[in-house]
Formats: sequence, C-alpha cells, structure tokens
Amino acid sequence: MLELQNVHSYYGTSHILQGVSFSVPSKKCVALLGRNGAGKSTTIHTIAGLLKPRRGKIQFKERQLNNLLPHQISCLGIGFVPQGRRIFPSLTIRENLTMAARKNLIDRNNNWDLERVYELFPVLKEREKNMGTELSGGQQQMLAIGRALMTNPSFLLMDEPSEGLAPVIIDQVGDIVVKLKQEGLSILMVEQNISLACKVADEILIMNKGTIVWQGSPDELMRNNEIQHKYLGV
Amino acid sequence: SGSAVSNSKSNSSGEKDTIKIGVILSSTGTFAPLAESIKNGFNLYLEENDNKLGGKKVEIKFEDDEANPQVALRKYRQLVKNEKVDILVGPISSAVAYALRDEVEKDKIILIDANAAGNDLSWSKKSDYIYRLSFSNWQNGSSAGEYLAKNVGKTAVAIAPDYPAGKEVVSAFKEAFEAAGGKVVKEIYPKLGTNDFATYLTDVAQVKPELVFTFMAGSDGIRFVQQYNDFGLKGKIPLSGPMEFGDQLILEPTGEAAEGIISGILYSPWLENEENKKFVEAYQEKYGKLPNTFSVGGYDSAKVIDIAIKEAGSTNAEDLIKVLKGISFDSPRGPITIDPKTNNPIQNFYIAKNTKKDNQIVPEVLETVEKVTMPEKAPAN
Amino acid sequence: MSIFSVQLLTGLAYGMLYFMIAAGLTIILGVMNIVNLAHGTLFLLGSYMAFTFMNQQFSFWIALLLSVAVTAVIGIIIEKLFIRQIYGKELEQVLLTFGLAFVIADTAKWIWGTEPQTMAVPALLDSSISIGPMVFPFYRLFVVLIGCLLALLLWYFESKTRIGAIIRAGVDDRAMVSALGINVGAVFTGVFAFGAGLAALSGVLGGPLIGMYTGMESDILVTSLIVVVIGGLGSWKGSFIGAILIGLIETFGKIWFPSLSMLIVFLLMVVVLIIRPQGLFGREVA
Amino acid sequence: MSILKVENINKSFKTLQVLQNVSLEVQPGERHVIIGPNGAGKTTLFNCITNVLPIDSGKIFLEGQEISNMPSSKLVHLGMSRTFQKNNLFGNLTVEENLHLALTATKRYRYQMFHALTKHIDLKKETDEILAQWEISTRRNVKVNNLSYGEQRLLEILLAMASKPKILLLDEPTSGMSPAETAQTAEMIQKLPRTVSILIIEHDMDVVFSIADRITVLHHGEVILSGTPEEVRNNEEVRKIYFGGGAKAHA
Amino acid sequence: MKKNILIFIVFLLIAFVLPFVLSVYGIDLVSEIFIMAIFAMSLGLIMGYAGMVSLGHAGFFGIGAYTVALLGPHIPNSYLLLFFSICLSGLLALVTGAIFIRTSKFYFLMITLAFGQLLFALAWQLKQWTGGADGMKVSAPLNLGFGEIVSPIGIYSVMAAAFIIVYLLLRFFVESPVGKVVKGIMENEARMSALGYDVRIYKLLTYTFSGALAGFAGSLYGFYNLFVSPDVSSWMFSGQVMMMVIIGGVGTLIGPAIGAGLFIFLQNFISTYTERWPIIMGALLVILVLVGKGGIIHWFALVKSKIFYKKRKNSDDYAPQHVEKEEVVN
Ligand SMILES: Nc1ncnc2c1ncn2[C@@H]1O[C@H](COP(=O)(O)OP(=O)(O)OP(=O)(O)O)[C@@H](O)[C@H]1O
Ligand SMILES: Nc1ncnc2c1ncn2[C@@H]1O[C@H](COP(=O)(O)OP(=O)(O)OP(=O)(O)O)[C@@H](O)[C@H]1O
Ligand SMILES: [Mg+2]
Ligand SMILES: [Mg+2]
Repeated sequence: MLELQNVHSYYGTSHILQGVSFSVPSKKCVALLGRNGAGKSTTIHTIAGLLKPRRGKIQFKERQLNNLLPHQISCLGIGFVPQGRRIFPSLTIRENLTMAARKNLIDRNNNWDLERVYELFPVLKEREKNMGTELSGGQQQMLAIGRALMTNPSFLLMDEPSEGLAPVIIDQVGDIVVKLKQEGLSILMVEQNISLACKVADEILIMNKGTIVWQGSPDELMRNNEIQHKYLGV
Repeated sequence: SGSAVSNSKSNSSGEKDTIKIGVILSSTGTFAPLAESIKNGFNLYLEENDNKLGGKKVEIKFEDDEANPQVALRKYRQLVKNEKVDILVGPISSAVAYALRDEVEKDKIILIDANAAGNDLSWSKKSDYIYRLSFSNWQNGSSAGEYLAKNVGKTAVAIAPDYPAGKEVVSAFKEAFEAAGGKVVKEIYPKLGTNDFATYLTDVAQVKPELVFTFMAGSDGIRFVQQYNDFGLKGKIPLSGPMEFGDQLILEPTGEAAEGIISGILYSPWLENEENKKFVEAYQEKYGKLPNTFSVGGYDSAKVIDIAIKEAGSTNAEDLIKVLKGISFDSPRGPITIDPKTNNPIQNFYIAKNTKKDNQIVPEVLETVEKVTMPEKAPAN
Repeated sequence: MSIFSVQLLTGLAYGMLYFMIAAGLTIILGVMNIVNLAHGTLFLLGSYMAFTFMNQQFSFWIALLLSVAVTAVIGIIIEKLFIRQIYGKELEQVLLTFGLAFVIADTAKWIWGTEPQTMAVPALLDSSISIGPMVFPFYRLFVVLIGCLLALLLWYFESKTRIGAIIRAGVDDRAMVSALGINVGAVFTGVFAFGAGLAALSGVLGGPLIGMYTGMESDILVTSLIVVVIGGLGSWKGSFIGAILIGLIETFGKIWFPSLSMLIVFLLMVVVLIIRPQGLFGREVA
Repeated sequence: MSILKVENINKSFKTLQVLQNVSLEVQPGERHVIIGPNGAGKTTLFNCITNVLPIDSGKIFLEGQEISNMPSSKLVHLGMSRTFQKNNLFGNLTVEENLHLALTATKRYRYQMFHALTKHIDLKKETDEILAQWEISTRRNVKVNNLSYGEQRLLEILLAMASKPKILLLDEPTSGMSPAETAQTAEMIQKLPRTVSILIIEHDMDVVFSIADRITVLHHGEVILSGTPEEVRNNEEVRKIYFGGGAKAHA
Repeated sequence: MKKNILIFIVFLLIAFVLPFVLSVYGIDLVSEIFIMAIFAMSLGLIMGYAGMVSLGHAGFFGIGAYTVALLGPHIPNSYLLLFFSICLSGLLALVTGAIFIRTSKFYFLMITLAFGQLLFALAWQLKQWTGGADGMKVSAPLNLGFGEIVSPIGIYSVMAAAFIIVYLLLRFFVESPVGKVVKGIMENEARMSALGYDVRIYKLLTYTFSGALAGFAGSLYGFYNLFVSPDVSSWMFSGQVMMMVIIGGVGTLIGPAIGAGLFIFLQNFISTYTERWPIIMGALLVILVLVGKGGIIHWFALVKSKIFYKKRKNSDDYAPQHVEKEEVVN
C-alpha cells in the first residue's frame, strides 16, 4: 500500500534519512523502532509531506507522493498522529475534532465521527468544551488519535501513540490498533514501547542513523537479543 | 559656520540669472489638498511668466514636510544647505512656520508664507524674513463678526477644532462679534478629526443660539456641514463661519447641505475683477477645476517674488526685505498690500452667503469688508 | 424623549459605526493574527471605488457590491503575493502591510486627487425621524442595523462554520492543519479576502458619514486597532461590545469632559488593558 | 522532618474538581513516585506545588517552611525545581545557552547589567561538566529546536538540575525516550546523590520500580494508596485502574 | 569578541573620516542620523532582546526633548540637563512599565501606543508651557565644558560620541546576565520563571533602560534641533522608529542603527526627486520584506559568508528571530 524507495531527506544541510526503503502492506501494521534521533519522526514527516524528500520515491496506492502537498496527501487517506500531540491550543476539544472531520468516501457505513470518537475516549466528551491544552498529557494523546480518526483515513501514521499513557490505556491503544487493522486500515507506527509494538505489529523495522538496519517479525525480534541490545539498548 | 556659507552664497547669486526656490508644503496627510492647490497656483504663475520670476529663470524644488516641524526642519536644511535655494515658499502648518522662523533668521533666507495662518507670525514671532501672502487666523476669524452681530443674531455658539488655529479664529471672532454687540454664549472645541458631531449638535439645539459660528477645515468641515443638515439644524439656526465655509474645497463635496451658510471669505472664483477672470480661466484651462482660496495664495506667492525681485533688482535677502515691506499689487482676490507692521497682507474680505445658482452652490457676496488689517500687537485679554 | 436618551442613541449609533469600521480587522488581525496595517487603505479604497462607480451612474447598492468585490480580489492578490510568505512573522507583517498601505494610499491619491470628498446617502435612506428636540438621520439607524447584521455574520462565521476553527488552528500550527487534509493556504486566502471585502464594505457604508480625505487611512487604522484591542483579539463579541463601549464613552466624554476629547479613547484603552490585559473578551493565550 | 509536605490541598478548574484533599510527604533523600491514570491530577499537583496554579485550599511546606503562595521563581532559590511533561525549552537558543540560563538563575551575578555573562568562569566550567557527563558535548551549539524529541527530554531534566535543588520534581522524564535512553535516565536518577530528594511522575513501570522508595497512587484527584512498591504492586484496585491486565507490572 | 573590536575600530575610523568628506549639510544630516540611531537602538533593545514591541517609544523621546526645552532656560549646565532627561524618562519608563508589562505582544503594543498618545496630548494641551501644537523653541546651548558647541562639526562630534557610548553600553548590556536572561524570557517566559527568575524585574529593568536611552536621544535631539513640537511623541514617530528597527534587523544591536540611517536617508531624498515618494518608499518596504532576510544587517552577514565562505556554526546570532508560542502548563 505504502512504499518507500531509497528516500533521502534533509533538514537544511543535515542529511537525516539516508536511503530508507520499506513498504507497508495493505491492512497490516508496521512498527518502526529506533533510538532517539534515529530519524523515525523524520520518516513520518517525509511521508506526510511535511518534509520534501530530496531523493527517492514514496508511493501510496499507485500514487507518487513526492511532489504532493501535505493536505493533498492527507486527502488520499493518510491520517497523522504526530509526536508530541500538537493539539491546537486555541480550539476547544470538540473543535479540535470537528475541524478535522472528513467523510469516509470509501466505506460509508464505517464512518468515524464525533460520536464514535467520544465512544472510544469518553473523557473527551466529558471535557468537550475545554480548550485543547487543558487536557492532561494522556488525554491529549487520545485527542490526537481521535483527531486523526476524524479524517477517516485508510492509512494511519502514528508517531509514538503510547507516549505518556498509563499502562492500562496503552493496552487500550493496542486494542484499538488491532481493531483498526481489522477494519481495514493500514498502519505505520513509531514506538518506543517494544512490547506494545510487538503485540500489535505484523512487522518490525529498526532504524538507526537514518537507515533501516533490521527488519523482521515481532517474534524474530523477541528472540534476537543481539539486535535488541545493539539498536534498542535493551 | 552655516550662516557664513549661506551669506556668501546669496551674495553671489545676486548676479546669477537663475534663482532657486524651495517650496515646503505638507503633501501627505490631511493638508494635502491645500498643498496641491498652492502648488497649482504657484506653477500656474510660473507658466504664465515663461518660468521666470523677476526676469530670472526659476529652478524649483518641492519638499514634503508631512506637517511635522521636525521633518520640516530636516527638509529645510536640505533645501538651504544642500540645494542652496535663494528663496523659500512656505508651509501649510503654523507649527512648521514657527519652527522655521529662527532658522531663516539665522540663515538670512526669505520665506514667503503661502498659507500658515498663526497670528504670532505677525506678532510676537514676527520676522523680517517672513512675509505672509495668505491671511492670518485673526483676519479670518474677525472678518464676519461685525456683520453677523448686526444682521444675523446676537447670541452665538462658536465651534472650532481643538488646536491653536481653532482657538485663534474663535477668539478673533469673539472679539469682533462682541465688539459689535453680540455675545458668544458657548465655545465648543471638538478634537481635530472628529467623525461625529452629533453630540455637539444636540448641545447646540439645547442652547438655541441665534447663530452658530464654526471654523472647520477640510473633511472635518464637510462632515460638519453635512451633519448640521442631517440633524435638522440647517434652516433652524443660521450657520456661519470664516472663509472655509465659502471655499470650493467644502462647497463642492457638500453641495446643497452648504446652502445658506454665511461666511467671511477673501476669495471666490466668482469675484468680479479683471485679475480673477484671467486667473480662473487659466486655472480651469490648466487643471480642469475651479481654483480655491489656497490656489490664489500659491499664485500670489509667486507673483510677489516676481515683483519683489524686479523692484529690488536682486535676489539678495536684505534688498528684498526693503521692497517686500509695504509691497502691493492686484491679486485675483482684490488689491493687497503687505503691512510692514505685521508682514501680513491688508486685504478685502467679503461677507458671502452660499446660494444655489445654475445647480451649483456659489458664495454670493453680500457686503465687502474693506482693507482688513491685523492689529500691530496681540489684543490684550 | 429626554436629551439623555438622544445622546445614548447617538453613542450607540457611533459605536456601531466603530464596529463596522473595525469588522474587517477583527477577522484579519483578531482571528488570522495578521497585523494588517493596510486595513485603513482597504477601507479608503472601498469608499473611493464606490464613489467612482456612483459617478458612473451606478446605484449606491451596485457600487457597494462592485467595490466590495474588487477589494476582495485585491485582498486575494495581496495574500497570495505577499502575506503568504510571512505568516507568523509579525514584525515583517508590520513592515509589509505598512509598505502596502503607503503604496495603495498614494495610488488612491494619484487617482482620486487630494480634495476631500463625500458620498451621497442612498435616496432610500435619505430621511430622518424626529426624536424629542432633535431629528435623527435615518442613515445612522441603518448603520446600527448593518452593525447588528455584521455581528450576526461574524457569529455565524465563528460558530456555525468550521472555518473559524480552521483559521485559529492554522495560526497555532499551520503544518499540522495541512497534515489533517485541509488546504490551509486556500482557507487563509479566502478569509483574508473576506476581511478585505468587509473593510471595503464598511468603507462604502461609512462613506456618507466620514467621507474620504487624504490621511484618512491612518485615522481609520488606529480606530480599528483600538476597537479590536479593547474587545480582545480573536473575538467578534469583544469588538462588538468594545465598539459600543467606545461609542458611548466617547459621546458622553464629549459632554462631561470636553477638554479630554482627544484622550478619551486612549484612556479607555489603558484602563481596559490594565484591568484585563487581554482585552474584554480576548482569549488568554494571545 | 520531611523535605516536602503537602497537606490537604484542593484544586478545581471551574466546576471540575481535580485535586481533592491530597496529602503527601517526601522524606529527605527519598525517591517518591506518583502514578495514576491519565487525568488523575498528577501534573496539576506539580503545578500546585510549584505555584504555577494557585491552590484553592490546603498547605504546602518545604523543609517546614510554608510555601503555599510563594511565586514559583522564588521556590527555586529555596531548593525546589521541576521539569515539565511537555518540553518547555528555549527552542531558538543552543543547548549551551539553555544551560547557561538555567545555571545563572541561582548565581549571585544574575542581576549584573554590564558585565558579560560568558566571562564568568564558573559558568563555563559547570556547563562543560554537564555536557561531558551526559555525553552531549557534540550537541553543544545545536539549536534546541533541531534536537530530536528524546534529546530535548534529556535537556529538560538537565535544566531543572542545574540549580542543584534539594528536591527535584520530574514530570514523566522518560516519556518519548527510547528504551536505551530510558534506561540511561533511570540510571542517572538512581545515581543522583541522596542529598537530592525526588518526586517523580512516571508511566514506565520499569523505571518506577527500579527507582521508587515509595509510591503514591492518585486517582480522580484523590490519593488512593501510598506505600512501598511491594504494596502498590500487589494492590488489586491499583492493578485494575492503572496497570491493566496484560501490563508488565511485575517486571 | 575580536571580530567585534575590529568592526568597532572600522566604525570609529569611518566616523572620524566622514566630516572631512561630507558637506556641511551632510554633517548635519549624519548628526541627526546618530541621534535617531540611538533612539532606534533603544527600541531595538526591547524589541529584539526582550520581545516587547512598543508603539509609544516616542513618548520617552518626547520627554527627553521637552525636558531640554522646558528646563533649558533655567539650567545652564548641559550635563545636568541630559542627566535630568535620562532620569525623568527612565523613571517614567519604570512606573509605566510596571503596569504595561502585565500585557504582552499586541496588547503591549497598543497600551504603549496609548501611552505615547497621552504624552502627545499632554504636550498639545499644556499650551502655556509647551506652546501646544505650535511647538516651542529650545534655548539651551550645548556646552559640555569646552565652550558652547554650535558648529556642525562640533555637534557632529558630540552626537557621534554619544552614539558610540550608547552602542558600547548596549553591547555590554546584551552580553550581561540581565541581557541574556531577558532574551530567555522573550523565548519562553514560563520556563524562565520556573528556572527561578523573577521575570517582571528583568523586563522592567530592560524597559527602563531602554526608556532612559530613548529619553537621552530625545534630549540630544532638543539640543540639535532647537525646536520641539508634540509630533516628537506622536505614534507616527514611534511607528517610524519601529520601521527603522525592523528594516535594520530585529535582534541585533547595530541593525536598528543602520535602519535609522537608511530610513532618514530615504525619507529625505526620495521626496526630493518625486512627489510620489510614498509609493516608492512603500514598494521599498515591501521588497525589503520579500527579499530581506529579516533586516538589512543580515545582508551583510550573507555577503560576508559568501566572501569568506566558511561554514558557520549551526546557530548564528544573525538568524532571524522567531518567537515561539509559550506553553504554560503541561
Ligand atoms: N527541524 C529540524 N531541523 C534540523 N534538524 C532536525 C530537525 N528535526 C530533527 N532534526 C534532527 O534530525 C535527527 C532525527 O530526528 P527525528 O526527530 O527524526 O528523530 P526520532 O527518531 O524521531 O527521535 P525521537 O525518538 O527522539 O523522537 C536528529 O538528529 C535531530 O537532531
Ligand atoms: N487548565 C485546565 N483547565 C481545565 N481543566 C484542566 C486544566 N488542566 C488540567 N485539567 C484537567 O485536570 C485533570 C488532571 O489533569 P493533569 O494534567 O493533572 O493529569 P495527569 O495526572 O498529569 O495526567 P497525564 O498522566 O495524562 O499527564 C484532567 O482531567 C485535565 O483535563
Ligand atoms: Mg520522533
Ligand atoms: Mg501529566
């Protein structure tokens, strides 16, 4: 569904992504792991169009994304849960959700709307009149996920969705991801929480210094202590 | 030092056959229409005289002082020290005139005041280097006072913007009006640039004077005249004012709302004299519109330079001073003489009533006030 | 009717005029966070264009529509060519819009000359009603009506459409909004044009009351800035209440403290900001 | 005497009561962890202790001195400093400048007006030490906005420690850190001398159990349990509301 | 540091040579530019180093100028007059600043605008003392202990010296702890107070310092111009100075001074050549924003980096300022 071929990205003159290639098959979840500063978020940003790749090819459902603008990419059905949540402080929680709302054009019966998001995260409904930043850190994370769902994506980019969440909620997020997958979404997820990643992902990628250094199934990773130690420091 | 430099220069330029004239006006901001009119008048005179004044080719430099004395001083230095102009033609704003006053004294440069009407230029801040060709606030305020008291009403409310000219005009009016037996029952000073006079008009309606005397220039004047009409005071309480309410700048935009206003004017395009006929024709030809009082100020400023240089046979300041004091000539507004006691023109004012003629509002002259002369000293009060 | 209530009405009408003048800026500065110092010139442009259209024998209302439309298009051009490149950089916006204001105002002076002008009240509204000792021009009541309609429009824009939320979000984090699939650029262009159009609208409707004159742009600008700031950035409600407050205070200030007429608005602003540093209805996060 | 004592504080936002009669005590040298579900009021508690938010009622003592209404800037000088859950740094300044600002806060010369800051040798020395200790000397001149998220999290802690506090309040210091960095941070916290007491909010159970002397559980703004790690780990209710079923509460 | 000293020496040389190559008028104009440069630098300080954008700074300038004008006839000692101006404007800045710094950003801009306008109106209305809108003449000869200074060269030297002193003061200030701290506050006020700084004191110190310098510039202007009118404290003048600062480059010290020079030069000469000077001036401003990387000063940096072509460090003090949103809680 999504395919990166030899992608190179830069911030100014610093060469961050140095030839990244991988693909995310349809209805699968791929997790991207790696140390801080490895370039995971940069990868996500490059896919979402927030950063233009200098070289390489990004393809989504036969469409080349390289030269599209972020909103065009999003409209192709790519949802985005950013790292650090990036909730809009001047909007209420409800507005944070409604402003992103977009109809599901492919599957009408499976539409994400306000009600469904509220059902998923009831606390958001309780607080819907509050400003976005008046939520606790974890609640903001829920809001960021909800906001991405409101765009009814067929592909979800999640940058550390479990950050700042209580263990019980992390479990819940894991369940949600699995459920979303079942509903037909494909997911690229950056995670620091290895056990979560291994629980929900079909495939694991490990990134280091801007390249993919390891690729395999969760089981393989769990068994490979050397890799875990070398790249993840566990 | 600076003065030494300009001295030697003005001496040497006495023999040159071109003169350089610097014109400082306020071309941006509220005063822009006045500046443009003066410039038009000045240029018209030059054109009529083959771009020569006093037989010398004229090189002219226009500068914009933005109605700010600080900017004006900088422009002044630029003109006098850099461009080395021989004669200055001067400012719209009185504040600028006062700021320039000491400088022209120091540099010994003649300043022909084409507009600034501040009284003190003729009184406490009078200078031998400054000659006014327009009119003073005292003249403008007092001219209609006597007529109004005798023919229109005995009690008046006076309204003028809250700045020096406003106060000067009103106090001159009050002096003349009360000397003729009238009484100013209330003075109102709205801020400059007031959008809404409704409050004041309500007040006037309450006080019920026999007449209202208002000094408002430019768009303030237009708004006042309109609102006086809108709020139903027109026709109930006669409105009067100084020259502004009989001038083209206000009559043209306000149209019928200005009908009936009595004003003390010093010029109108319909004044009947030879000079004026020629002037209006030429002006209309060149600019496609009627001249106003300020155009005449510009025109006369050029004219007075022309005559003075001819008579003095020199552009040297000291020589010019000798002839400028008491100089007289025929202007489109009638005969004028520069009073050596005040360096201010002695001129006729006309009591006029705005009347509709051929679908146009025209200030119709009711009476001529001959030779309005500024007193030598500020009236004591 | 007592004189007091006449003054009250006057103040109210005056406040509505203020609100109308500031409406465009409420959007562009208040909601979009663009320091638009060209607001006054857009206002001026609106009234001058309507003036010309009316001289071409168009009716007041057609002239109104035309000049609003043209100004909105100018707004689009300004946004696309210039503003777009400096979102979030307030100081550069100051410089740029100030430069534009210079250019537009001087061009207007070039085209329409320096003489002060005024606009005729449309025949339909050219009457007056008497209230107590005074007659009150009908057109002023019309302005009150327009003010209310504008408030309604802004309210609708703010709470019944997503646009208001999108703009505010765009100000917070532009990239994030576009990553949610919204063409922020287009929305911003549109809203800027809307704000410019509003400026022109109030220019035309204010024409018969204020007229057109050189240097008017800065008077209008300062007035609008004060209204927006007293009301608090980002809220039409603030501008609305703020404007009425200014109208009333100025009107009664003229009566009670005539010598302070120059200061009264500024004093009011200082007092309001001392009591509420973010304006009457401003959001805390400015 | 406890170093920090919170007595019955209450805090509400409009109608929402966020903290209810919260009491808490931190002993000198103690590593005290606060856990609780999202929205339990942990960050709010920090904000109240540091007077970023005013409390509605209750009292707070630092080494026996009441600090309930003391401006947050003053608390630093009394020996309390904190980090923020969401990075709160000087994004346009470099790492070094960030550290300078943090270090200067407690220097005597912080009100000097005409003498160059960088001329102070102690400042340079301390900065160098910190950079070397955390192996980020190479990042010294990098603008903070250009650091990766995890690196920013680390700097967040370093800024708080710069004032050499007696008690350090850390709000989810390891969130956003990779397992490697998390382990490193936990180790660093453990290594801090016992002269520094630490109150810490954390969701990573590995970290919690590796450093905690004592754990307080907050739920709906109320302290439901305060005890040793063992007690907390074995508490059924905490397991239900916080750890969840599959969580590695017994890591 | 070495680089700074070099630049400084070059500047001294230029200042020393200029009077020999310029006409009397040129010397006059450059003297005025020095004064405006001091004024612009004072505003540049709070704008670029403390994030306080004021539209009322001309108020302090006016205080300085009017102090000289009003006290000049009674106090013959120029040093004393300058001292009074500085104290008075500094004091006023301290008092008003204590109120104003409660507001921020745009609200600060507007409350300072009101402040300037109030002073403007005061000068306008106190006609007995100030001459009202007509302005007043300054009769205070400049005498610094070596006779009355009247010649253009003399004035020039005084203004140049004043400029250099102020520049050095400012340079020391921005490098000092207070200067650095206030810059940190501009970046992130909440964090500064969490780090233990009393934010208000620092802002107030800086504002006061800046106000006093503006007053100093104003008093120099009084001596130079020998005439003051309320326009010296109008918002238009404040606006112009703000233009100078932005044109030159916010966040640098010398930028605003360069901006002042350019602005005055343009204001003076464009209008000499065309009546349509506002269009040209406006267009120049627009172009400056579109091609200028946040002020003229950065062009120098650009040129320099082109010439020397050495890799600059990742962070450079020339990078345009970009004020981030503050995040208070969480
Ligand atoms: N805006 C930026 N400008 C310059 N460099 C940047 C920028 N953002 C990130 N970097 C650099 O790019 C590298 C990769 O950053 P990235 O954010 O992709 O890391 P990451 O893998 O997501 O790390 P983390 O787990 O900490 O989020 C880092 O070295 C970082 O310093
Ligand atoms: N400024 C505010 N206005 C209104 N409500 C607020 C505000 N700040 C926090 N809250 C609410 O108070 C509650 C507690 O928030 P707090 O940030 O303390 O949670 P937390 O325990 O730190 O959670 P997390 O682990 O998710 O960070 C939440 O429900 C939050 O929505
Ligand atoms: Mg990342
Ligand atoms: Mg929290």
